[in-house]
Amino acid sequence: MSPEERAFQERIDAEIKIEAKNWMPDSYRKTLVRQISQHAHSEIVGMLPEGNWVTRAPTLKRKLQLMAKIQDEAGHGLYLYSAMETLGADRDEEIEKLHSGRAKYSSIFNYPTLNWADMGAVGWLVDGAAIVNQVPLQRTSYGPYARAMIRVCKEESFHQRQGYEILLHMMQEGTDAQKEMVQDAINRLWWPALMMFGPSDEHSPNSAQSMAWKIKRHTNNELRQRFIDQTIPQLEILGCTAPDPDLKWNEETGHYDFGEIQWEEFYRVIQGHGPCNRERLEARRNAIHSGAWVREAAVAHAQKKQQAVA
Amino acid sequence: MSPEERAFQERIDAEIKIEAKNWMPDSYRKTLVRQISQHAHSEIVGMLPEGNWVTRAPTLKRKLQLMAKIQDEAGHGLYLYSAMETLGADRDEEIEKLHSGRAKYSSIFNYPTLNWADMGAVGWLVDGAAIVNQVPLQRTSYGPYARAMIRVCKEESFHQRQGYEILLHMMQEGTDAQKEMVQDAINRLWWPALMMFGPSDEHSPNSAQSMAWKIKRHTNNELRQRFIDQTIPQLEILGCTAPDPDLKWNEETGHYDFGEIQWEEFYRVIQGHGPCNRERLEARRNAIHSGAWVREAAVAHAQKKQQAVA
Amino acid sequence: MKKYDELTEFLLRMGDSALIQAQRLCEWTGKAPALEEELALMNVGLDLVGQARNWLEYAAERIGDEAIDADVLAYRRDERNYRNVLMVEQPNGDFAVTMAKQFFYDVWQYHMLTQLRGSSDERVVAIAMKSLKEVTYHLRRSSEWVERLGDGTEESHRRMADAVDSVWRFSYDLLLVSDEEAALCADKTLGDITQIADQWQSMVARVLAASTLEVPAPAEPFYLNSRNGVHSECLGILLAEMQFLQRAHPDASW
Amino acid sequence: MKKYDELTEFLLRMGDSALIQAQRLCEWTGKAPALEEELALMNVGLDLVGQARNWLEYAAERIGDEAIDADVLAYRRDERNYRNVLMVEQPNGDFAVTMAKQFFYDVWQYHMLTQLRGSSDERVVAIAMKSLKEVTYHLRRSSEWVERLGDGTEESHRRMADAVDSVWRFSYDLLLVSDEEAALCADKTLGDITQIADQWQSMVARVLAASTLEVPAPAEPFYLNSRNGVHSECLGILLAEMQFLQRAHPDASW
Repeated sequence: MSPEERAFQERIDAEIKIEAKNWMPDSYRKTLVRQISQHAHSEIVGMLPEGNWVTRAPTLKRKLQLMAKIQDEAGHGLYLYSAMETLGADRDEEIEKLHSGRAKYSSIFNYPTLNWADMGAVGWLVDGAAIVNQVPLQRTSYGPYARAMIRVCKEESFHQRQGYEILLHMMQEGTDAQKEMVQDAINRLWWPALMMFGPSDEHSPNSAQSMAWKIKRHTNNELRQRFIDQTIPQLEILGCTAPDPDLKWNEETGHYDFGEIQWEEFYRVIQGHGPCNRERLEARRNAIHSGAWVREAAVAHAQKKQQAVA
Repeated sequence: MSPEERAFQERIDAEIKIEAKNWMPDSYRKTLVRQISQHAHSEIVGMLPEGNWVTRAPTLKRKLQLMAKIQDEAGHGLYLYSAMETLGADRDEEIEKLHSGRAKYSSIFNYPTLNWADMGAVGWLVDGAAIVNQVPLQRTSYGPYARAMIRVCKEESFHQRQGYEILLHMMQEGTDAQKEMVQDAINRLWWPALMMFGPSDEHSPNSAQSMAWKIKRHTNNELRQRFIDQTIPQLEILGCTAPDPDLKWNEETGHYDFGEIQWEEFYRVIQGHGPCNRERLEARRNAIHSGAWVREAAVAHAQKKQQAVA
Repeated sequence: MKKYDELTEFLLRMGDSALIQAQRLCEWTGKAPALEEELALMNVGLDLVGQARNWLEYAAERIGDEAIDADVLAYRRDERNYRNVLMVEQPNGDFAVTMAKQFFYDVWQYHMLTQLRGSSDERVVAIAMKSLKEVTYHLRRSSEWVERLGDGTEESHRRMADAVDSVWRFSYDLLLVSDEEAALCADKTLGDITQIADQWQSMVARVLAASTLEVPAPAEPFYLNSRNGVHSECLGILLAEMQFLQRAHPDASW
Repeated sequence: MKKYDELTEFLLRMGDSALIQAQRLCEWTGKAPALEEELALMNVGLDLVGQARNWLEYAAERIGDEAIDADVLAYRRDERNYRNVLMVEQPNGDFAVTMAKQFFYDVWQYHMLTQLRGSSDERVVAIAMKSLKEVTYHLRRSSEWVERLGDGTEESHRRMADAVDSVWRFSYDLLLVSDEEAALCADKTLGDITQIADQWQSMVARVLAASTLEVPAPAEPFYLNSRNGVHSECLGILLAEMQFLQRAHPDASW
């Protein structure tokens, strides 16, 4: 270990944040760029399944909430790309990787949203799982990322409560058809939400180094268990069930046991063959492609302005 | 008058049809090309206001009826362009005139269709007015046009009855909201339907020559009056009213008197400034423009086939 | 999600597919690349709405609830209760995508209906016989277009190849035969439709080859599942438009 | 077609316009030319739904029917009863058309709200004051975009000029003051909005000139009339989508 590396690791061990100007190992930088850009991409792609319902939100209040959530997600994308750029990465380049299928984003957004309750279930389960993943990242070793996470987590926990409230209202005040929508949404989104924590620890090779760097602070399995443990009581209050016959409280471990995740489906989806991967990427590519003339015009206009001043 | 011209006019006077191969004056040919192409354009543009509702037809039966009507209109367009081509005109050229705003089509199709009852009212009033215009054209002097008209009129009178039945059903079996739709549709389409017969006779300069040629067999005012006389009893059976306070039966003349038509609106619309002129022409232009590659491919493929045979 | 008996579910699959395919054709009104195509697209659509009505009427009779007729089935079910094959709900895209969808659907219909003539259920036989005549024409037309575009200009070839590529992945859902359907074949209620995948693949391969287009490997199932009403997102918007009047005026008679 | 008292009709005009404009902005979700614009478009849309809610709540109170609240007004009226200005219902087109519509609407809103602060009706004043703050920002943003695109590249100039040309004809409907509204101004119920056409024309002319765009002659009325619910055909389809859930589930609580 070089003296620089040693100083770097000592700083991390002492829980002092690494800042953009500090020396850092190349692999730390690369790992972070990948992680932060994936996170940013997920925010952006995550707007699409909600965009499918924002034009059909059933009341003005629900429309406002959903629009605000989508707006927040665009905002999260912006912070996160900015945090990533402090590492010397370029936003357009990373987005190009997304569009060409070389960069990943959260697999959950490749599932379709098929009824209004999905807007509640996405908030509750998907933002819920995201928060469990992200809360530890508020203490991650890289300063700009940690600070972005603080804001992101705060807003996401608001989304989560709002999502849950959508479902609770439908279960408590709704018609039979609405209650059916809620259970249906949970049935479809339950397993994909559990998959958001990534492969089982034994298949998650990057974890050890990421742990040492405090980019990652808990294993996938730990976080998944935490999510399940906190979610089941909420599920019970809803009066709904999870689509998992093996789910039950384990008195001994103090945790819920749960069934086997369909890892084959998970890998299919992250390899680009999920139900909506193609539509999601096409939507993003189209947006950037058909907006090219707008961005060019903005640049040209700014140059004209500058020349006029000079 | 040249001998050819005399023979031509004698033939017409004797009610013998002019056929494509017969000699005819240039102005007869031009007038007919203009008239037939306008008629064909009207069929094609007339599909658009119906296209606005065909995706929203309220029952399978009504959907079938509307689709069949639209199909018939495409068919009418085809016959009519064919009849026109017997005069040496070119379909693509005439369509280009439509797209560039140099050719006209029936002004009625520049009005929007704003509720489902419009699908009934268009059939009843618009096809109804078209029939009154066209019945005499079954005996028009130009053979191919006359024969096309026989088929067109037959199908249109079917559309008219169907349109009327849509309205009658809504009035007799419908809710208050549906009855309101019917009256609303009539209110909006009544005057534009009357305008379909063209300007008053004193402002219709081409009529005299067209009458001599038996391209036209009645004046605009005569046809308009005929339409009104036959339509009012049907209106009364519906239990609806016309938006014309001056409308009343005239015992002396044996016809209905009616109020002053807003000719200013009529001229605005035919000059291209009606409520939907721009949308209608853009729709047609877009269709032809985005279909160019398809037509080119069809030609290319046919050539390949031919070469393979040769 | 409502599930009916096996045969009724199958009737819904046939009827809903015809209806949704026709609805997509209706969207072409006034937009076709030539006047002849306006006519032809609407003509095919008309046949399909007619077929849809026949299938849905029979389904409604089997359901046996006075309040349910073909229109109620068509206009009052949410997307999760629609049973149409995924292929037909896909957006129209350009004329090549529309023709690719139509062709893949026509080949499927052609073989399905051919087999359904051997059903022991007389109603199924009658509808299949009548529909098959129409579909034979649809198939000729759509395969001609696939060939024309595939082996036309460079641009049309590229567009046709892209079109095949973009909707091919939904073909598994056409070709899968459910256990319930296999049982209906085994007891002869339905003619033997269990070979549909082979029949479809072989006819499609022939036409694509004649069109100078590559034949993709068979598509694999991936989560979306028309039999359980797990559709593409686009279906919900299509239904919002199609069903609007019946939804907005539940007490109306049209 | 239902007509309410003059003030209520005016409130519907304000509320419906904000709502339909916002709905068109919602259609941009995931399609904007840059991430910053996703945020900004949604931000403007949010403000407008908030404004719509305020106007429609007041309208509902004035209607005084227990069964009618802001949601019922938004989600259960047919297009013939919608009172939004024609400008906002027009299809989004490209980003230039969207910005042209937004700009023309913002200028109108800005001057309307500025004047409405002088109303004798406290509720109108309160809503106007709150909305004006938001609209001041909207207007800055949309006029900047008009300038950026008008005086950007050759392509953007052409697109922006086409955009102005394509929606300009609907501006008469923004600018016409009805007799009923004039009466509400005369008795001070509303602040003096009778000069809206001049105010709008002069601000629009200034921005278009700065954007190297031509200022078309004032648009003339032509049949379509938002006050009588005679809208463009596109509104019906927009409402079919927007209202679907309320229509499909009339007894639901969301």
